[in-house]
Amino acid sequence: MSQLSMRDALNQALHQEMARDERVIVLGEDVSGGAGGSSGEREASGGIFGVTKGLLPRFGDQRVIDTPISESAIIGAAAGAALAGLRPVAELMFADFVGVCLDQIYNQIAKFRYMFGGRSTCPVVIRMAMGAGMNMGPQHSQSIYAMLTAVPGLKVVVPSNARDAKGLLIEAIRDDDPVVFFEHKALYPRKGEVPEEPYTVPFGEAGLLREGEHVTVVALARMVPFAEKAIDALVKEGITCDLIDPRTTSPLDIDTILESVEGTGRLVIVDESPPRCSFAADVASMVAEKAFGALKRPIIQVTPPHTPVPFAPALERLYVPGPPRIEAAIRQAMARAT
Amino acid sequence: MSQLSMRDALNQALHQEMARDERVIVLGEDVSGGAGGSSGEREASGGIFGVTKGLLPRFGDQRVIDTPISESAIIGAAAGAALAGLRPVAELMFADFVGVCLDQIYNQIAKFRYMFGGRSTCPVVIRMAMGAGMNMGPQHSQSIYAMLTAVPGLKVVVPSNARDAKGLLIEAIRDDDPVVFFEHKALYPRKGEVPEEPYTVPFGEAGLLREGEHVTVVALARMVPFAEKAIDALVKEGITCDLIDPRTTSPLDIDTILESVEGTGRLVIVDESPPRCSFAADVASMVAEKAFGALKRPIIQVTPPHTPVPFAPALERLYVPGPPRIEAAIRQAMARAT
Amino acid sequence: MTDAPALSPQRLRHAYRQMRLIREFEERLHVEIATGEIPGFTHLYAGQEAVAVGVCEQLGDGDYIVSTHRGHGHCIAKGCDVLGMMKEIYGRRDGLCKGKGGSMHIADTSKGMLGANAIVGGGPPIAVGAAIACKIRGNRQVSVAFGGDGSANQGTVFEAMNMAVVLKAPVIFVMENNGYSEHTGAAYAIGSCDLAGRARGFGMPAECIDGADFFAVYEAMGRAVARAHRGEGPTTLEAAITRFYGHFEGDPQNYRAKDEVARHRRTMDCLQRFRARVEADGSVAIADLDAIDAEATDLIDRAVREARAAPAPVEADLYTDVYIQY
Amino acid sequence: MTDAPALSPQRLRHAYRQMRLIREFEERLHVEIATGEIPGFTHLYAGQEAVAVGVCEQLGDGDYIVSTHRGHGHCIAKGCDVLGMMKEIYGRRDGLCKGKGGSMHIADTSKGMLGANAIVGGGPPIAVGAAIACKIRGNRQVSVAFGGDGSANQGTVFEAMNMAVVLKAPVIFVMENNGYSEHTGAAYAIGSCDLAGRARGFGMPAECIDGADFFAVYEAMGRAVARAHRGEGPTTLEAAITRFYGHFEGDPQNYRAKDEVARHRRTMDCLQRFRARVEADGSVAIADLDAIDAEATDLIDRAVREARAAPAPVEADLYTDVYIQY
Ligand SMILES: Cc1ncc(C[n+]2csc(CCOP(=O)(O)OP(=O)(O)O)c2C)c(N)n1
Ligand SMILES: Cc1ncc(C[n+]2csc(CCOP(=O)(O)OP(=O)(O)O)c2C)c(N)n1
Ligand SMILES: [Mg+2]
Ligand SMILES: [Mg+2]
Repeated sequence: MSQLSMRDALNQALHQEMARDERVIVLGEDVSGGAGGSSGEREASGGIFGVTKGLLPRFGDQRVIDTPISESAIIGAAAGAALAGLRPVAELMFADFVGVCLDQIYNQIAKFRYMFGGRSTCPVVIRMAMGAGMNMGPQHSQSIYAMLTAVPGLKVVVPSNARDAKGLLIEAIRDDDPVVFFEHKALYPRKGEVPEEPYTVPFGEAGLLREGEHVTVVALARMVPFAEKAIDALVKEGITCDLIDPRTTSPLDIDTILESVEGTGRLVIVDESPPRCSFAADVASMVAEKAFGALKRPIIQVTPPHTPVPFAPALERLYVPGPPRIEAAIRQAMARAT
Repeated sequence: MSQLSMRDALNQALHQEMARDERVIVLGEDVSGGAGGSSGEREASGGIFGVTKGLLPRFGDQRVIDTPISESAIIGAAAGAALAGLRPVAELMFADFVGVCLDQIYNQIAKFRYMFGGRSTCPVVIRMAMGAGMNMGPQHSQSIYAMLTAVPGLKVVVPSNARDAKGLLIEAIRDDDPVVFFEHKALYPRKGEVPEEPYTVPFGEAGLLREGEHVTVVALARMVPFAEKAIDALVKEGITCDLIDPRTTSPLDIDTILESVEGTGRLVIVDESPPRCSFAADVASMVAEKAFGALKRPIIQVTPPHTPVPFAPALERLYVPGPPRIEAAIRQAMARAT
Repeated sequence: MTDAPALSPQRLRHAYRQMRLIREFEERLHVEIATGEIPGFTHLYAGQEAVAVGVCEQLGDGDYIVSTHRGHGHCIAKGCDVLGMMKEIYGRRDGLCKGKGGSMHIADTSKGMLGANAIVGGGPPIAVGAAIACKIRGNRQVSVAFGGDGSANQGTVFEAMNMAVVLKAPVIFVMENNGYSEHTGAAYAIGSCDLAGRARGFGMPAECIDGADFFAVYEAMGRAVARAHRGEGPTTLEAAITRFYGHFEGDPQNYRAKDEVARHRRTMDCLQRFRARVEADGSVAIADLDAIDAEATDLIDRAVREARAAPAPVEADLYTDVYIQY
Repeated sequence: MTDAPALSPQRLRHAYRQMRLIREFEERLHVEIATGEIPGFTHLYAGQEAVAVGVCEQLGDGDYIVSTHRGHGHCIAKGCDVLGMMKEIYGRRDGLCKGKGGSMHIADTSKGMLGANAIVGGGPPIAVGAAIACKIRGNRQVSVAFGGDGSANQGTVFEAMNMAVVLKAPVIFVMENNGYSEHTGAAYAIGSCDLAGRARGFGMPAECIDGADFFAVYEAMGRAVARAHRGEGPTTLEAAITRFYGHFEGDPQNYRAKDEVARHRRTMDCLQRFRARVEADGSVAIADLDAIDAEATDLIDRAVREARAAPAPVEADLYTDVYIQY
């Protein structure tokens, strides 16, 4: 067990899976870098976020493929390679770029198995970096997992820590269904205990990171550490919460959430994406249908406003739900009690 | 006041707005058709669905522009023309095709005003045909308004009848914000009373199509006539419902829905798109937060399953929520009362 | 001819059979669709048979193709079961895709047929991916992307072409220029009016061929496959061809001159031209071809009979085949 | 020179001033970013000034440009206010975009500057649309799409090129080939290694020009604009150029030979070459250029001072500028 950043945990998962299964390939822009450069040095990059470092020297350019800036061809190539028996891991760099390749994700990869009557598999993993917090502006900071969670045929992973990230990525690569894997940019450097050997974290099983009596808090990705902060701050006031990290939004472990709400009667959902047709709304609607009787209070959603992600640090800080807003929401859930 | 199909009502709106404002242009694939054909006849098409008929002969090929199959360039061109002072109405044909041009819709058009600090406008209307019911299969039958309702910066229109369709399209063309306009394929031939003269139907104002005491039913597009059928069938049993057609999902007239739920305490939402992160979930989550106290029963969502749209008529019929399922949901909302 | 060895009589009979089967399949669909019995909308391949067959006769089950919305011909040429196809088009439970895909999504990956595609330009990137798999295996497999003149304007196709050149992927882009995308002429929608030239601009060789001449297609495809086998990467074949019917069944075709199709049926019928050629060089007995025609008619009769009688999907089928495990 | 009239001394001084201003702006940002005071990530245009300026000196406020993630030079060349730009890059409330867009989204539609763009390939379709507006107005306006060698592989760019040819849209595609897309060489990512040739494949004329030579760019642009005015549609200009810094600030540039940038700074500095030329032909006094250099330094000093001092956006700003009315 060693302390690894989420970046290094993901990198370790890729190394271990490529070593284990020669059908696994990696493709994307600058996953290695350096091709056609004047220094002649390959792997000048190892991925813009460094997640694919060391793969090219170790596995060669047949399996670690630098591509032109052609996302539709990247994702489409991953789809075709998968139909032809490989297990591609495609890197889209920023999740915001789904705009130029969505068709291959939502009309092709997600639907092949169904359209073809269950007679084919398309074991693709599409990695993409998400989230605000680095002042990258409206087109490089979005959290769009809801858009893809809505697509039947896709599985969607949104890890919150290094340990889960490694296990979930290995699970994703071994899964025979297509998987979209979101990596929060702000979490890349965050360290955690990560076992050296390969292991998997199953899809559709939420993590219970705090246990309490009063409020159920559901959070994803970077919202998880923020929620932990808020929850821990309230303990001294005698307010205790269940903190549930679904880890995968599709499949979703709704049972763990419902069970918790049966106990607490209060639900706060923290989501980094804007509120409309969001993951927060999704969870709220399921609870309003399936645990309605247990609810003592209105379900509270903590999200950014219905706006793009601002560039200016002063605004982005206000845009992203932080510990203070989460704390306030939990208090509100309690307050209304009296 | 004459009986017009939704197709003809939309066509009339386009004719009247192009005549009124020379900045209005129409572009898309086969909006006229016939260009480069051996018969030499222009307007061989008038739009695959016939909505743009008669525009080319009347307004000429400078303002009615047939394009290659290049959706990113079509939508991007609409964006650029709008920034340059025109008021383009782009036709995407099938809504399913957003996959090949989403970037121009969600990263460009939707964000220009915000990214540019409010110093520009992008008055684009993007028309697209949606919905199942014609056995067009998984890639030509989707209802993806939730995906675009989630995008800050876009307005989203989903009309359910000819009269609204004309007024909403005129409103969309005159609106200075970008508007995505969904037209349900199965509603094109459906006739209704449509005033001859130009008129507008405001965004963010729901239609109240039935008034009742027991259950609030929210439905969009083709789900509206289905809901009417279900609701009318229950009247003889003494079950009466409010039927609310939001008409626009963004902005959303949530107040009318909340008011109705305050009265009925029961909510059924009918949505033609799959359940995850859907418009149904969106409405349910708002009610669970803002009208929680008034709710007597769990909120019921009537949606297709979490699957692509099947081709076979036998399956598609089961996939689309029809009057019987809606009726059953309303009964269920009542039943639990005892 | 230098590149491809002369075809044996049975190879010739097989090629003819495939073309006739496609023609029969489509002509029959044209009739059956008019009865209103067939759901959805259907794009017929009749007239273009020599392209699909000329290309696929150079391929084996290990090679891959991706197709389009006008995919019946490609599917048959690549070996998909015509009975299963017909049932699929009728929306039957034992159709090739259990009735879930329909005419525009017929696929059989076990035959290397990676799917018809209802998204114009959806296929070529997928073909590049299959070619990457072929290249990694180093087993002389190739991948083919069929596409129309209209699809050639979709950005995804250009991306696929450039990436194929960059990766020296063994993929052949077969551009079937039938002169129209829906109701718009290629002469209008393709700025350069030259698909092959555009492909050359991407740095790959491109040949223009007569799509109604099976032998021309077959030989050009042979050269393209040989290039791929030599590790020289992608090739584009632009086939001049025509469709005998409308864009989809029910298309009034006002964009076409009244006599256009009749003229093409006289001069561009690949079956007539195949017959004329083998009759001239005596490589196959005309009687054999007549026998093949009769077989084809019988098989398609049977396909329609069985499809009509086949059971529709049931409610339980609604929820299956989305995920392998969820 | 035949196409463009010889430039007057003050036009020459203006062009030089614009190039110097861009250089100064970027060199200074390079220093300030190192202090960690500037948020986000920034792509510097230093080294490419002659392209932006050579192109925009042929344009007026009524003409349009779309830019890229490396947009500062295009913005300045098209007349955006450098004080407002600097404040934007610092994320200030009175920045050109109120601090909401930042370095990659600077725009001023009143100047015909339709936006930098953080999506590679996002701009060209937008430029075609602006060109459609120009064409409808028939007022001799043109539209320009700036893009890099890497963006040239994005399908949207190909779609825009073909559509521009089809519609004879008055748009000029300026491809700034600086040899790299991020950390990958153009020699690898562009299969044909020939952007101009690819553009010709789409049916438009394309010129290759020395992007470090203001006069070469200016004259080629003059020819392209003249074509557009004659109603002959789009032109592509491929400018061979280099960037003096990394892809973004902080890029270690391991993909570049140790001496590459130094060599380019010696041979491809558009400012040195401009000075040499006007000194040789005596069209502008070197003293004037020195004065311009000093002014530029002062202006950028002031821009940084004011940006540092400028107020940050406030909470109320978070909710505004999404819709005109909602
Ligand atoms: C992305 C996308 N845009 C538009 C369409 C609608 N559409 C279906 S077929 C077609 C024409 C295709 O023309 P071509 O590629 O020449 O093929 P052909 O029909 O001639 O065989 C169009 C525009 C689509 N299915 N997908
Ligand atoms: C659609 C999309 N894909 C990838 C990126 C990431 N990215 C930003 S700049 C860049 C390289 C662009 O290279 P080029 O077009 O040559 O412009 P240059 O940076 O050389 O000015 C890449 C890949 C992006 N911003 N958008
Ligand atoms: Mg065609
Ligand atoms: Mg570059």
